[in-house]
Amino acid sequence: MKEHETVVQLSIPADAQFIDIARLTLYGLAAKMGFSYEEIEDMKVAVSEACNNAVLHAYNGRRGMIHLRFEMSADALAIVIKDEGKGFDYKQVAKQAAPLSAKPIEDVKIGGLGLFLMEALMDDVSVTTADGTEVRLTKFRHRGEGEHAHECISPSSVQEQA
Amino acid sequence: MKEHETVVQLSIPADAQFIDIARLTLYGLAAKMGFSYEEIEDMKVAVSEACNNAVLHAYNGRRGMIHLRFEMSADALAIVIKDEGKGFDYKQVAKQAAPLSAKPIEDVKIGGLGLFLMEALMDDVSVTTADGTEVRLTKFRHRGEGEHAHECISPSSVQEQA
Amino acid sequence: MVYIKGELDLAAAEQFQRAVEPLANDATKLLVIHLDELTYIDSTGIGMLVALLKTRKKQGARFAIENVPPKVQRLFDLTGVSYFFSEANDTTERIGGQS
Amino acid sequence: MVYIKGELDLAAAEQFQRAVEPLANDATKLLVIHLDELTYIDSTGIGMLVALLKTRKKQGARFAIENVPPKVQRLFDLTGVSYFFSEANDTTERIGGQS
Ligand SMILES: Nc1ncnc2c1ncn2[C@@H]1O[C@H](COP(=O)(O)OP(=O)(O)O)[C@@H](O)[C@H]1O
Ligand SMILES: Nc1ncnc2c1ncn2[C@@H]1O[C@H](COP(=O)(O)OP(=O)(O)O)[C@@H](O)[C@H]1O
Repeated sequence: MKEHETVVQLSIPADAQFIDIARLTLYGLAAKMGFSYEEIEDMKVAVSEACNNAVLHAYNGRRGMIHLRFEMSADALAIVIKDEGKGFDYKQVAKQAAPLSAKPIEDVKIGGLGLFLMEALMDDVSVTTADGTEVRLTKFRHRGEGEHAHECISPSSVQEQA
Repeated sequence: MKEHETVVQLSIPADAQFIDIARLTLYGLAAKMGFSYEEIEDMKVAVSEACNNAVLHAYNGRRGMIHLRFEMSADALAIVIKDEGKGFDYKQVAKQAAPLSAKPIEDVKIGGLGLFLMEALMDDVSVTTADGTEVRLTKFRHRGEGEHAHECISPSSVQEQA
Repeated sequence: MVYIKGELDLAAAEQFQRAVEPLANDATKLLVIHLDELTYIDSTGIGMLVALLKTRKKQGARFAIENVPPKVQRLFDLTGVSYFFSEANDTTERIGGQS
Repeated sequence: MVYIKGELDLAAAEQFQRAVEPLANDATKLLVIHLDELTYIDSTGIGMLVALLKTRKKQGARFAIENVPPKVQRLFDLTGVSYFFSEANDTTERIGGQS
């Protein structure tokens, strides 16, 4: 853990039903950090794609968990999505991460958009597949100043009227 | 972990700023389980009271974490809120957990309502102070049938109109 | 008049104190707290309101809490503070406070 | 016409398939998917819509996707599916589908 970094961790079953819980937590933290609506929506999709993959590919139908780690620092939010599943050949797969091309619809293969979307929606994506799969997604804050993550919002507001 | 139990875990810094994240997660899970609006509001307050105590009393101003564990079973949601702080004499304190009595406002002492509210708002409260403090809050589902936690909601709905 | 919007919890405590303190200490004016848009309160927030009431009472200043949402009222009732708040509201009305 | 409300994600996939399949297989009727109230979609949902389009195309049946919220449109554009969806909508209009 780096200096000046605040960490929140969330573990959910590798079950499609719980991915929205990951989105809720992400939303709460990213809003607190002052990310824009669009940035938050982008991160929601990217994080969900990583979770979808853990649900679909990691455990071959066995039960397992997805561990999310939200690292908040002055200049970025990094989300690490980890499973303890079978892993995969990331280098090989990453080469194929691309949007659908304009060929006849009959020839379009569905799937393979997950990693592409993570790349497209985040500022940085890195994947480690040593012991299960660990996807690290980073979004930088485009604000310039190095202020603290906490200072920017308070959830409540008091309004006076004389 | 008991059979037929689904577990979600959340760790947040022991900092007031993050207690709303605990409420968000609680909301998402309790709604999924089919708890009513009122039941969810009650649980939100109870869980927040336990978190407030960890923030205010556990770490004497040092940094620390709060670990939440949501145990979903067919008949109940249990939330365990744990800190690794200094602990306290629960038996002693529990005796004083009571609402404010109708004495002159000048004599009313503020504080000491947290444990009382947890007791009042949840079906069961148990506290262990062996290694830090662990508060276990339980809300039963008043539905009778022993159906599975997952079956009751899907976050999406598709509506047809011919 | 003060409108409290959002969550009155531990995280909001400091901001609340800062905003309300100057008003609380002005005993010449009626202080009315409106809770219509309060989405969340717990013992921390209730404690802050009770403290405010004590401050006002000590000064003999008028104070009222209005438009309490049902779920907030429920917590006021449970914790026993409704008694003090409704007493304060009554007193305020008796000495002629208008909201 | 089908209105999709809420989140079209992995958790909703089964429910979506179950609801839409009978309609998808009825080639005689125009199938219009309305997305006004879609609050979330990701590659799973996009995949389901593309699969639906393929099914309809194979049958020579009419299909259109309408009222796409901006954030959903953005993902359609990014992933390259907008091309197929707008083509389908055009064809549907040409052969006289009314929404
Ligand atoms: N967490 C994971 N565990 C195992 N394999 C994975 C994981 N994530 C991705 N993969 C592999 O990478 C491939 C590409 O993933 P992705 O681009 O998200 O597309 P899709 O999931 O639609 O196939 C998957 O098909 C799968 O084989
Ligand atoms: N997690 C905790 N760690 C240490 N002490 C605690 C903890 N929770 C409660 N306590 C002790 O129990 C007392 C009563 O708690 P509570 O009923 O919530 O009221 P309050 O927090 O307003 O004092 C606290 O004042 C504190 O001394």
